[in-house]
Amino acid sequence: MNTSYALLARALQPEIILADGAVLVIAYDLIFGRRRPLATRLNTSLLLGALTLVGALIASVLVGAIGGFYGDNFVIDSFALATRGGVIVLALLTLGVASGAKVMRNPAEYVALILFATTGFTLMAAANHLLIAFAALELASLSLYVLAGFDKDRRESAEAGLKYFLLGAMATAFLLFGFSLIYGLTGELALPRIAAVLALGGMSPLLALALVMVLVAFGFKAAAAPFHLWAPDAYEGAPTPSAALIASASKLAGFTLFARLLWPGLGELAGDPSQPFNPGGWITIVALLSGASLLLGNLAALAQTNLRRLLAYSAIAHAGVMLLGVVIAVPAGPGPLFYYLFTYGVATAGAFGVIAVLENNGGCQKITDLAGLSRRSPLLAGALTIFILSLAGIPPLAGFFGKFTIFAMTLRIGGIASPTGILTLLAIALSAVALYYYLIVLKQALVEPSTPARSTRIRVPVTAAITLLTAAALIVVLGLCPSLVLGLF
Amino acid sequence: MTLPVQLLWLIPALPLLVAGIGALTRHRGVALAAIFAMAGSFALSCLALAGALQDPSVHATYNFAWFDLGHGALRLGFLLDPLTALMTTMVTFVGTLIFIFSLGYMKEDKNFSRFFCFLSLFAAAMLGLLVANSLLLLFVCWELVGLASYLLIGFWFHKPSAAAAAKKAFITTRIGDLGFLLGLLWLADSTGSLLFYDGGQGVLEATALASLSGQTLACGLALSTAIGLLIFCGAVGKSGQFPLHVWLPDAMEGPTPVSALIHAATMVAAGVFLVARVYPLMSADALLAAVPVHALTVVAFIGAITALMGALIACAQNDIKRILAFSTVSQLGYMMLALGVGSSTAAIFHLLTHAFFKALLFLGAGSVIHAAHHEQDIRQLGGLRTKMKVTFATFAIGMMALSGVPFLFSGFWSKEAILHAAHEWDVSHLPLYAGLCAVVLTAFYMTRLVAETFFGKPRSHGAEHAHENSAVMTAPLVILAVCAVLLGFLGTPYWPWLQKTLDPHYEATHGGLGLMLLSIGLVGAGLGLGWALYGRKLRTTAAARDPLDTAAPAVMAVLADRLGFDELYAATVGRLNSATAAFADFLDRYVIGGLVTFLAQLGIFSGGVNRQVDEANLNGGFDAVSESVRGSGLFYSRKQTGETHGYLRVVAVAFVLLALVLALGGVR
Amino acid sequence: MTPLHLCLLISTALFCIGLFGALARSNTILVLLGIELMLNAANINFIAFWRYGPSHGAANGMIFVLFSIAVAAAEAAVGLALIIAVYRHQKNIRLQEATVLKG
Amino acid sequence: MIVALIIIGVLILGSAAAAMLRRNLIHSALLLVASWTGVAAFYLWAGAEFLAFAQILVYAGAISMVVLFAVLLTRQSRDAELPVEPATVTRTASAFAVTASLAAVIGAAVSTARFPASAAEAPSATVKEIGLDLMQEHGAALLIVGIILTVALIGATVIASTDKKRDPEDAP
Repeated sequence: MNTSYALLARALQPEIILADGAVLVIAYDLIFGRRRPLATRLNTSLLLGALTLVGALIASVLVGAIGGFYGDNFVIDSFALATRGGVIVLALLTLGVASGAKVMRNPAEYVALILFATTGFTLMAAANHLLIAFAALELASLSLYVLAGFDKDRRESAEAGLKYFLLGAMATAFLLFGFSLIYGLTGELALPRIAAVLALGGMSPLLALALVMVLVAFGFKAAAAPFHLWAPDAYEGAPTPSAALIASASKLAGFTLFARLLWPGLGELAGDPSQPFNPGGWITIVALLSGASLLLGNLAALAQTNLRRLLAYSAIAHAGVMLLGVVIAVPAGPGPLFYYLFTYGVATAGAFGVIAVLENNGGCQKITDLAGLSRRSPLLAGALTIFILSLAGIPPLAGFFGKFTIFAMTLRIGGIASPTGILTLLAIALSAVALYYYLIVLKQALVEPSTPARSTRIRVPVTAAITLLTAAALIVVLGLCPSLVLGLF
Repeated sequence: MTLPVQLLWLIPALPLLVAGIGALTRHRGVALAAIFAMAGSFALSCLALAGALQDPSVHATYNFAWFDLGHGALRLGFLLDPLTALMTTMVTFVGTLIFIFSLGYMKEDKNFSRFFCFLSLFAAAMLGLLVANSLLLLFVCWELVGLASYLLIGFWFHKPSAAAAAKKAFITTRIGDLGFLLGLLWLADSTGSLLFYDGGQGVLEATALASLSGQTLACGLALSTAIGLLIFCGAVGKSGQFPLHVWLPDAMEGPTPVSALIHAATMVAAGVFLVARVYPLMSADALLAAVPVHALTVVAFIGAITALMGALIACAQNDIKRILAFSTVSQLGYMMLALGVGSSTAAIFHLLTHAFFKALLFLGAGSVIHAAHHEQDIRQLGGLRTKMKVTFATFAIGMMALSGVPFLFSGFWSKEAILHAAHEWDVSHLPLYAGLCAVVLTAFYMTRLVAETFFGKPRSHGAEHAHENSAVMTAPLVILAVCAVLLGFLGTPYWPWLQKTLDPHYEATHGGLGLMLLSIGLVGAGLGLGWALYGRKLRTTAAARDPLDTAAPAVMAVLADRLGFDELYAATVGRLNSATAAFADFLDRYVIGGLVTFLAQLGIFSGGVNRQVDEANLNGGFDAVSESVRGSGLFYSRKQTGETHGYLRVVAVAFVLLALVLALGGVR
Repeated sequence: MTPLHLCLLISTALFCIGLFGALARSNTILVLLGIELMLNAANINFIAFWRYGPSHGAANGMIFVLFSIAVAAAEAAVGLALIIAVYRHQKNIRLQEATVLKG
Repeated sequence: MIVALIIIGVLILGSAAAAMLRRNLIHSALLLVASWTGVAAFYLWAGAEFLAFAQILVYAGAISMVVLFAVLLTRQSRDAELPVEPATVTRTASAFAVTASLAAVIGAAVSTARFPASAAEAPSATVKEIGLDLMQEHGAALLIVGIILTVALIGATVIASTDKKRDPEDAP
């Protein structure tokens, strides 16, 4: 077994940079920042954080796709590489969101936690071993719990953090129990070796149980129904940049790990996707979760009056499509899944960026608070329109091609009569419902006149404006040239 | 000089550029830029047309790889053949005139430049749709057309009815698009390509068609039939065919040039164009005798139903634009009928002539509305014949073209071609009879419209003070009127130039003289009946009762209610919705956990999809049914009590259920 | 019944007791501790499999438990901090009263 | 051997169940310490002495202290638990039903599982071996857990601290 520290240090440069950068942000703030006003401290921390992220991004590109290393603990293939880069970009967007959001106490710790969470995400992207997966997942989750409850002066934030934490801890318990059973039945922890053992045996009841337990945990992470219940509360209560991070980068990393665990690790137990109605194996469960998420997310979103909750339910609906992407992640390659996750993350983070700026200008809870946005700030309204239309899957924005590639693949692999085919039909049909609630948001932002209480022009901070424009440009450019991303695989 | 296919993208690119500029600036010069861009596109289209006419049987293509899907690259492309070239020429020409007209019509609107930005976006999307050589590129533009029409119909957003109509139009057409998208995915799945023509590899070429029509599905349909019908769903939505026609009349809430652009020349014609474009696919099953239904048969009957129904409803409407809207529904039915009975050339012929005379009629109606201070009820108008001479003359030409007055007017020739094709169809003569009935009705309601609007005495303040509009508005009318007359001579049975261009194998069939005489007689009957009822004894006050209403009040009430379609949707979908909600509630009461309710909501989901179709009245009904489905969403939200114990419990229950599913049914 | 089966049944029972506490108790601290018990149950599994399972020799199972104990400690710290944060607003730690966010 | 296991199991489960049922929070916490000690005893029984040590140190030592602190901090009156309400009764009943079904599912799968014959000897696990394993094969995981503990430290401090009065001029 090759457990050379030198190789490990070289391959994990981005993570090392991120963790060190996080410590540096806190240290700098401790030494130089304590006497300064909060806004200055926030900006300094954001700057340092952004520099760290850029450094990590460069490092991860330089490291490149190097395959497995450090025994079977890690693997960096093109999927892991893309996810690593993707979460770092999404974290950068989150810092941009934070630059436009309300200033909280302890800004340096906040930025540091975002960096720590990103470390967890990049590790999740590269994990190839149950222990590493567990540890990376916990690193990311713990950071996110704290980030969700960070604005502890608001009751909503504290409550969101607590609920997110309790459900997450429960999911972790299931995950750990599932891992213990997998370990017990195969005797191995590294995914390739687990796969080798599973290839000899087959499914057993205990293994099925382990599978469901692991899927519970990932269903939680992915906010897939019926494990979604935390998501609307967390999105509503958490500080806006935290919500952006939870909705974007966390999902990308979670699904990457999910796909890796299920396909290279437990691929033997997948079942036969072309089997009509019941493929057996985990595809059955994933398909059930996907269908439930599609139905519940889309229908419940119709009833929402709170913008953040609407985004949460739309996220649940999107999770349904992403789960389909997981099913096809090996037969069709992870490209479509990554494309969908990344563009979805950019659009959602962008939407939260708009919300963040609005919260500094009279608040943004209800959808009706968007009224008159096109007059108050054409920039915000235009960016929001692009994000929402992309989420709704209107071509030629990226959201459409994400859906298109995934649907094309699911139909190709299973045919129409297979569960995935039926789910594709369901997803396509429900996109009409989805259009309805997205249009409600757009109507408020573009059409409704503003209320007298909120009619002043909005001054968008420069960094936030750059962030929003970048995100919007990413959505448009990736929609027009999907090969920029799909070509990576 | 001709435009090579490689540069075909320039045609949509010009308006797109203006749309981009218009998004950035609010300068009024955007309007002029838009007009010049459209004129430029028109010039380019003429060059393309010249190129396409050199050898009409060639499908010139330019394909390029766009992105890698994992199994081979996804390719897009442009296509230049007579169909594309004729359509782009027509769209750019009519579009230019409508743009010029809008210059006068929207002069006082405070969002003047934005209007032209949207118009340009719409035109760009529409032109992109026409030049696409890939079903996917066509679909992308198709959706953009929908988005732009959403923006345009809802342009006067301060009217709540306009906002509701825009939403309804977007969502109703989108329901059809779902079928289209599905058909597209299925086609991509079974042929591996979405290019129409690709040197023998395209989906409309012999290899792919043979393989598609060779496969039979479980229900006995050929694969090509199933895919063709799914794609046809998109056309049903966009072209306002039965049963998805409900959005089109409401879309009249937009500014009138928009109605002209959307309802005459472009968007509604997109559906007909789509079917004509994929015609080889639709007709691939024609030689199979054993299949239960041919795709084109469905098209023919949908078209016939729509043609008759639209004409019937139009007889009982009072809003000038709504009459024209239902007339459009009816005429689009004609085109679909023509496609269905196997004559795509007649359909395209009618599409072209209809684009001109219907644009003429809409712009004429716009002229009337503009002059009469936004009075749209024909009972309130009257006596405009002397006040607006140019408008009256051109409107009358448009009306005669639409009614099919013989020989001099283009509508006559194109309608004749359709009836002739329907007569030749050997499957059934029912569509022919429907078409003939619609001929009488069309002449009838158009006579009523003209008599009520232009003859008699002014019956309202607005009509009293109407006067002719400026030249910028009347000039397009005159040009369109000239075209409405001349265009018919491109496709007469004696010199079928258009038919030969579109279909090199076309052979003119003679001997339809009897049918022609019959239809001339029917047109005369319709005109005479209309004049007898409305022209001889002119209405004196706005409140006077309609003569037909006096004669058969029940029938007229039903027609005025648009045959009760909207109520039907509301009743059935509403019932289904509340029944499933009650069932779900029952389950919820007696079974632990929210998980089970998902299943019960499956029914609500079906209601949710249909929800957008139905409405009772523009504002009340649409919102009411939307509310009822929002109610089912609230049902879910109630599950979200905020209590963490409940959340944790759901996790555990879901785990148990999923484990049971896998253990009992799934382990292989 | 082999010792391995007995160990697994013990861990199952512990898992369920923890779950019951998490679902039934009002006091958030006890909910958290119930979840900690569930983690302990998983740890028992690891050790049982390490002792009796197919992978003799390698200390994988034991190492995993070591890490899981550390992670559980970190989780408990964060969880209790969040409970205290909620307590400041709510003035009690009854989980069923933390329902500002709902719908 | 088996008898010892049964005794340990009864200790773990009995004290855990009592902890989850007791009304008094302090009693519950103390019973949990007993249960965790039982788990440590199980580790000892299985031959993982090092783990038993860690379990006592972390759970019975550190976590129980943190819990007691939290209990004291958040205790506003003598009765830490609510009086029994109808809502609580239904919640307990449904929790019991859910737990029972979960136990049935997992229990059925566990008791029907077949495992290969096991070795009589416990695998050796000296501290040195563990240390080497930890530093070699699982060195990366060790680093990650280090970061996790840092995050927990920072996060718990930030969230639990009350620093309202420190920078009044900084109030946003």
